[in-house]
Amino acid sequence: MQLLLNGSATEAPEGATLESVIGRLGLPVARVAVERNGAIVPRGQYAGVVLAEGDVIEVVTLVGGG
Amino acid sequence: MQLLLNGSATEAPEGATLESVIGRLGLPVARVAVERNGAIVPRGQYAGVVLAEGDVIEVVTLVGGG
Amino acid sequence: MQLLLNGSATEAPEGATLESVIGRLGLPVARVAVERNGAIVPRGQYAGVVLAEGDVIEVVTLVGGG
Amino acid sequence: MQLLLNGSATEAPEGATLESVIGRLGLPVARVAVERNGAIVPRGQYAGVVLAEGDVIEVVTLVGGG
Amino acid sequence: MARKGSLMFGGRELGSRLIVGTGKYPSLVVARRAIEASGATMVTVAVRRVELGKRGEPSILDVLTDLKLAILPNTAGCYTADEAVRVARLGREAGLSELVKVEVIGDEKTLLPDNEGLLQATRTLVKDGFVVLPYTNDDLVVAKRLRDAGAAAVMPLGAPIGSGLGIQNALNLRLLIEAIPEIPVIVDAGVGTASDAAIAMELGADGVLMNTGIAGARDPVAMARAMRLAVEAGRLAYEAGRIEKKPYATASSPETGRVGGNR
Amino acid sequence: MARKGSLMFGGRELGSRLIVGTGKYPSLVVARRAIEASGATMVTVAVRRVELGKRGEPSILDVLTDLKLAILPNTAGCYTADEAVRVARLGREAGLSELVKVEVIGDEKTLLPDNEGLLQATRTLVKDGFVVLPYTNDDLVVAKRLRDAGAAAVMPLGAPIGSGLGIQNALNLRLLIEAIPEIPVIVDAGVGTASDAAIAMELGADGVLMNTGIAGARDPVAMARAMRLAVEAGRLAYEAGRIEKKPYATASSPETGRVGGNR
Amino acid sequence: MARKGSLMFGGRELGSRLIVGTGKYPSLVVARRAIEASGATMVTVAVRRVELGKRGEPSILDVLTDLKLAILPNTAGCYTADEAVRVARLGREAGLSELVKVEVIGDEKTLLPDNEGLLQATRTLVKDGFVVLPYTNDDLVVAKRLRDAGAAAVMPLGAPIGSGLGIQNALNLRLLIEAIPEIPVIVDAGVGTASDAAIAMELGADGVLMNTGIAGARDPVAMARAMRLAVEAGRLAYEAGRIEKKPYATASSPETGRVGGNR
Amino acid sequence: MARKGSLMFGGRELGSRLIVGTGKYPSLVVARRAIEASGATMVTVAVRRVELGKRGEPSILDVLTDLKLAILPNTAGCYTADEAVRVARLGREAGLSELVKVEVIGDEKTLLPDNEGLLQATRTLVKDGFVVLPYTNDDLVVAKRLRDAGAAAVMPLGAPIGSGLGIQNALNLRLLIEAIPEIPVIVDAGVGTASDAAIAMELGADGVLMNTGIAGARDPVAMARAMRLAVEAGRLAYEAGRIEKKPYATASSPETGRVGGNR
Repeated sequence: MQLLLNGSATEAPEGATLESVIGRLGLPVARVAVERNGAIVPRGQYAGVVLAEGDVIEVVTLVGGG
Repeated sequence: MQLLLNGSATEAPEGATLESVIGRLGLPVARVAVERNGAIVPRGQYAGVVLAEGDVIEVVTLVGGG
Repeated sequence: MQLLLNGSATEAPEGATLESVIGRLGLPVARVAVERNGAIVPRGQYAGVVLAEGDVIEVVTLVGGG
Repeated sequence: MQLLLNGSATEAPEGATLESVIGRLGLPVARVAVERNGAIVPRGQYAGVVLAEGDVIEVVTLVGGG
Repeated sequence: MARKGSLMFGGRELGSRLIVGTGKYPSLVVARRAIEASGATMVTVAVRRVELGKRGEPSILDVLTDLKLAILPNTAGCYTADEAVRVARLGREAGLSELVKVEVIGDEKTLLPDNEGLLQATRTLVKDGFVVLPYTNDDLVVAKRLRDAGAAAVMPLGAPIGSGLGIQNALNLRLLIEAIPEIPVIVDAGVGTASDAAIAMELGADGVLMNTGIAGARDPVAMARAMRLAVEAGRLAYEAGRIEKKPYATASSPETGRVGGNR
Repeated sequence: MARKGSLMFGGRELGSRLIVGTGKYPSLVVARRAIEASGATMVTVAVRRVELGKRGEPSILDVLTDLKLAILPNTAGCYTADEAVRVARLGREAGLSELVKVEVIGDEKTLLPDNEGLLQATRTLVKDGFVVLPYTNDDLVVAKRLRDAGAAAVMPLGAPIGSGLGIQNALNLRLLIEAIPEIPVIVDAGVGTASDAAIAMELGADGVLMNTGIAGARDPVAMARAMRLAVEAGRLAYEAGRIEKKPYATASSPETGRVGGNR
Repeated sequence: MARKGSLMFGGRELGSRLIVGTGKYPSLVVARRAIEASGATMVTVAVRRVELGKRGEPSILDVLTDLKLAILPNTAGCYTADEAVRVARLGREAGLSELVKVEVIGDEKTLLPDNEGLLQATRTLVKDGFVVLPYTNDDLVVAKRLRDAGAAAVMPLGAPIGSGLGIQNALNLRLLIEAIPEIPVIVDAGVGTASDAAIAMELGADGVLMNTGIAGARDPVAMARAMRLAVEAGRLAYEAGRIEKKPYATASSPETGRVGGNR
Repeated sequence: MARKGSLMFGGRELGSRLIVGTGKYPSLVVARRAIEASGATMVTVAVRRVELGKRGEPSILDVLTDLKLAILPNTAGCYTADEAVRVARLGREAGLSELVKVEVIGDEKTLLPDNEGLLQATRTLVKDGFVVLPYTNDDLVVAKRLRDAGAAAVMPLGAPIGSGLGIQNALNLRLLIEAIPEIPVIVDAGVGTASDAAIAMELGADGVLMNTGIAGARDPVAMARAMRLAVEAGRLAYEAGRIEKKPYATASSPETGRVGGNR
């Protein structure tokens, strides 16, 4: 199935969880925030979220800024 | 009856019209505007407006300002 | 003989007068001032001044300035 | 005899030395400078200077300033 | 194009880039002479209750009528959009003009505008057919909204009303003027002397509105004339394209041909 | 009294408070039109060697003669008192005028004056019968000496020549003008735009002298007119007595009689 | 009382009156050293998408964690209240902090704030439990509304973000600071050099926030230290009560007892 | 090179770039604490007649001796070169130091220097073995002459003595500092608050000398500390290389990677 991950069309296997998708990014989970279809998914709940075709996922972190 | 004319309690005879009250002020009608109970009374219509107890009348004009 | 006219070495015939040298420049005499060896030569006296070898002549005028 | 000490007419006995006059002021000699008739008298030489009628003496020190 | 030629709004062309207020003059005679000297063709007036005791006294309106000036009623002293709308409507009824200078004040000590209330009043009055000239600050984001709301011009302040402090933030005014090319920008308030008015115009303003700077001067008539000339001077300088600023000197007389030089 | 009426020195009364330079114009036609637009009745010129190759070309002098302007030769480019005296004398011989603007430059990069040399040149030239207008900085101690030396006016700079930076030290200019009531003070150099000229006049200057600010503008004729108006505006404002600056606002419309008030 | 002692908001006391941004440093090493040199105990960060290709690279967050600094996520780049609220919530989730610097930008070229959107976002975020620090302009009417909306501080700009132009309107800042005694006022944006920071503090600001002024300097570490000292200097001067300005001189050395005087 | 490292002249290296005056303090106790807080290692004093009636009172000299400060006698109050030379010699005799701050005043109201007399006094005193620090104005032509005359530093004023008006002509100071790289430039007089001192240092000055700005503050001790930090801050900022000023904004947070963008 196809997701829109940070604005980019991305393939993911059917039934993939948020955790698996995030995991593939190799990020330190402690410093990211995730939004699925406009709603924040709390940090501990990624494993329980099964994604669906067309889901819009935003994975953000904190970067240098003023 | 009593009116509130420009913020001052003012006596007027029962049945007095707006025209008669304005007339007593001796103002050049061409340069005033009149509000009765918050609604503007157009210039030509003062004679037809019979006032009632407690009416709030504002009679304004243009003065020097910046 | 050689003169230094406005900073440039310039040839002039022996016995040349200031008037003849200025005349060759084709300038409106009314608006120039002339210095010979550091002393101003008044406007009417150019004809009477016979130049000598090595004379330093400055011929100036008024130009646009601030 | 009379001296002009710091602009004030001041009496002193005939034959008085600079040291005796300064001494009467009770100043810490270490921090003053003395001028007699416009010439500075070095610090160690006050005892040897016998004053004369009309001497102009300036005794200065350092004070707060900017 | 709003920036060229003369000052226009609401379909009317003013012959002057200077608009003057009519308050605080020592006398009607001085007021008349100063307004004439200013060359202004439009003047502001306030809307106030008639004083009940007085009758038939000569008023500033006689002067303005006589001089055939366009009248711009203001909503000075209003602290909410509703008050401003109410006063604007009374002003229109009294002055028989669709023009209004809208003020919605947000702070008593500084008389700085409440832009939120100002925008609301502007929207209401535009719908009601007014030609709206809002008194605002130098916030270009607000100015763009006022423009979008249908304001005929925006009137940012140079400094607090009556302070005479001159243009406090030339940068913001310049940015605002750049951001709003569609409608005139008239610097309103804070002008204390002629050079303040010239500076406003040099920043690209289309006009200047002032009252206290003239009326409060020791000689209001002379100051009115000074302001007229300064507005014109500033405008001309803006259009003439000033020289660039340079960190060092550059000679204005020729650097060659000096007397006594070696060629 | 130097400060009132028009600008006077050396027994002559100029009809204008603006003196303009004649250098750096794009063409003689533009120079002529700009000088006319400036309203100036006196102009500065430089003294330079005639160019040996050229003959009979029209020159700025034709324009100035035609416009019947008073001519003020300068000593631009001189770095010593002796040079300045020499050039002043040549300028007098060429221009048939006792007037001279004395410059003794002390630094090539900034063209700032050498006041020591300036004083010396001024003393010599005054004795020699010149009407001396010295270009100086804003040092009032020097200005008093120039006055005592017989200068007909003092001409402090606003900013370096040709920089267009405007009045850099309004305080010093104000103090200098206060200290020298006997002779005119003419701000010379640094004016970049109309408001700069107005500011100089508002400080109490008796006149302004400029060249690059006009000649270097995109449209010198329009800028000349701007400067003329600005000088007049600034002078009028100075005489009119501006309002005091206030830290807060003061309403220009009446604070009583507001609609809907409780009396 | 907000003005005394150190900078406090949201119940926390910062040990420093300087808050610094973390963007635009030439390297993480320089960023770390500059942030340390600044003495700041709180720093701003932006909320941005993770870059999909990259993994495991060292980031500014490692530095900040290591230095045990309080983290203030911002909503830079948001042009509506909704966007700002969304980014603020993501920032909280990522940063585990209730603090947020709210920016709602109203103009791309100047990055000036949209105060209407800012107020709306502030209200929403305060209700949502955030400690809100809104980036605004120097409009005191807006500042009072932000205070009323529950903002923990207001952060007026001195000049446009990254411009380095310094305090453009000292009057407005002073008036704003006077009008908002209840919560801290932190001047945010426009500081280009140390004196700019000192001036902000001398006006009575409770703190200063800056980023480009430090990160963009040739030597960010030295500039960070300069800013730290300047903020402290400006605050001390504000508290110390400066001398009044006088139009003339007054001697600092005694005027009596001069050598050679007649008493 | 004079501009780097610490402030040096006459072969001595001061540990501080701030020199303070010792006049006008409310008490010796406050003077002592303020001077200590300033971090200055050199202080100015005036030369005055001893008061004939008084004996043995504690004086500022006790404080200065105790603090082991270098003492810089001045010639305040002198109006001619001769007076200044006389006072300088008395100061040397009283203070046992070759250092002297030479003042030759040219105007009573403004206490502005008489540069002609100053140069003359400087030449005489240099020949006489003094380490001469002349108080002058911001005239770089004079500064170059003072340097050539052997002055150990030049001390241009920022504004009239005791006025607290801050740097009136930043351009002139910058130009002067550029023109005199060989000896230290110390801004002397006019500093009213911390940012004034920082600005002086950011212009490239090697040091600042002040008296009234500290002694006349409500809390001289706090202000002394403020000045110390400001001088250090300004110097660091000068060395750090500030960002350029930009007419528009530039974001400090990344412009890419915004949440909700289309890549």
